[in-house]
Amino acid sequence: MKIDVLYFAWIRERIGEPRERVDTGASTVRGLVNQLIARDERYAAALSDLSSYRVAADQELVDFDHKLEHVREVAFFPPMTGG
Amino acid sequence: MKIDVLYFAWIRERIGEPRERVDTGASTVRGLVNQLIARDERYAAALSDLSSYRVAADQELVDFDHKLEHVREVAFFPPMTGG
Amino acid sequence: MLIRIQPEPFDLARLLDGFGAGAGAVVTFSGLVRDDTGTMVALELEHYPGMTEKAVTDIAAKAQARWNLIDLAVIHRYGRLPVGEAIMCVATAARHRAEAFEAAEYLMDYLKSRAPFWKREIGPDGPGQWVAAKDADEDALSRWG
Amino acid sequence: MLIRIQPEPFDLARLLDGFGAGAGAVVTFSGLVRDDTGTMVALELEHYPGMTEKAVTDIAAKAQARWNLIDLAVIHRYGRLPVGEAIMCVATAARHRAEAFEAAEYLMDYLKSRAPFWKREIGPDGPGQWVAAKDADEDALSRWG
Repeated sequence: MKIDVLYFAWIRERIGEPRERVDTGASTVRGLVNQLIARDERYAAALSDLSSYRVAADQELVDFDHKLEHVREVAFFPPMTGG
Repeated sequence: MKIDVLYFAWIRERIGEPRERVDTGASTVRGLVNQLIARDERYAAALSDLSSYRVAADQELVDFDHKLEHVREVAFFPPMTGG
Repeated sequence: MLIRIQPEPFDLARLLDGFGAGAGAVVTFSGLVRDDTGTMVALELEHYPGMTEKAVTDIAAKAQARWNLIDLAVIHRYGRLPVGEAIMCVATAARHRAEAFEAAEYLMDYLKSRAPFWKREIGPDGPGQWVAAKDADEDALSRWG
Repeated sequence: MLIRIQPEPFDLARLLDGFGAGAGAVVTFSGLVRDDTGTMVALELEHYPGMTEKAVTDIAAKAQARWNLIDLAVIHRYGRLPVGEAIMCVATAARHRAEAFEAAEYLMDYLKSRAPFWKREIGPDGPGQWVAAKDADEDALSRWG
């Protein structure tokens, strides 16, 4: 299964890319995070502390147990600072 | 002692005048109110129900026990509806 | 601090031009003449010249001190105000949004019940009912201690 | 309901022209770029195109339904915003003041913590710190149930 993975703000900077296409067998967001962290230390530095960032699946905020079935786009980003 | 007495909104309408100069020996607002009510039924209709209106002495909201010594202007009016 | 008590219409846009320089948050409130019954043509606002200016200035000074506002404006009209026109406005500027919102609400709560204005509905045949003060408006003051 | 996510400056005065016809109360909030340190030249706002529009529309629709608003507008900018410029604004129109104030505060609380924008300070030598989200902003959401 191929998923578009997007990164924003300091997560984007640590990983060095704004987006990529990831081939994954993970069934949940948490599984995808673990797969990315295992790649190299850039991902580990960006994504290891789950409490420091948020996740959206197909542009809706979700938690780490969210199922990836039918999901086409996952985004990782810091807590928002709008307004 | 002569005091300028002002009336606003429906109190002004019931009494029929926006202001008058009143010669009074009353020591408090309550005494002035009683003096006015005793004059005739226009004043009684406007001022008998103390809970229905407010009083200002020299342009500051006061209660009925407020002393009239040194006061030059007393105003009677309904609860405000600004804003 | 700008305070104006006037019969003329005002231009909120012009008021806001340059308002709150250095602030992070600007809140405005405008009160408009609303026709709930479909038979009102205007509101007539009577006021107490002299006391009005004192009362509004006093309310504004308290808000400015309590929230350390960067800027503050109050414009309140009197006289005959057609349906749809603005009756009054307040504007507050502060570093953060909570201060600007709270100060604007405080100003509105006090202007409503402590500024000497009285509203009367004007219908097609002339003056109608005086608008009665609401218990809820008096009660709203208690939240400010 | 007007919602705009754009890099360009906006004109609040033009937005308010005719806004809230039939309402009794109009509230606006504007958020401005504030320089607390004296060394900031701008804020850079990154956002999540696509999700931003959805999130803001969703927040606005919830406010509109909850307070039965007569009118509502949200404009939020992104990109490089110099000190002193407006970052965003909301406007709400309702029959009474409490509804207009509450809806504006609700919009601000949710835009702050649920709209996908991220702010970074830009100093004279280029990009500096990302602005950290505040616990108080997240906590503010709890008052809306």
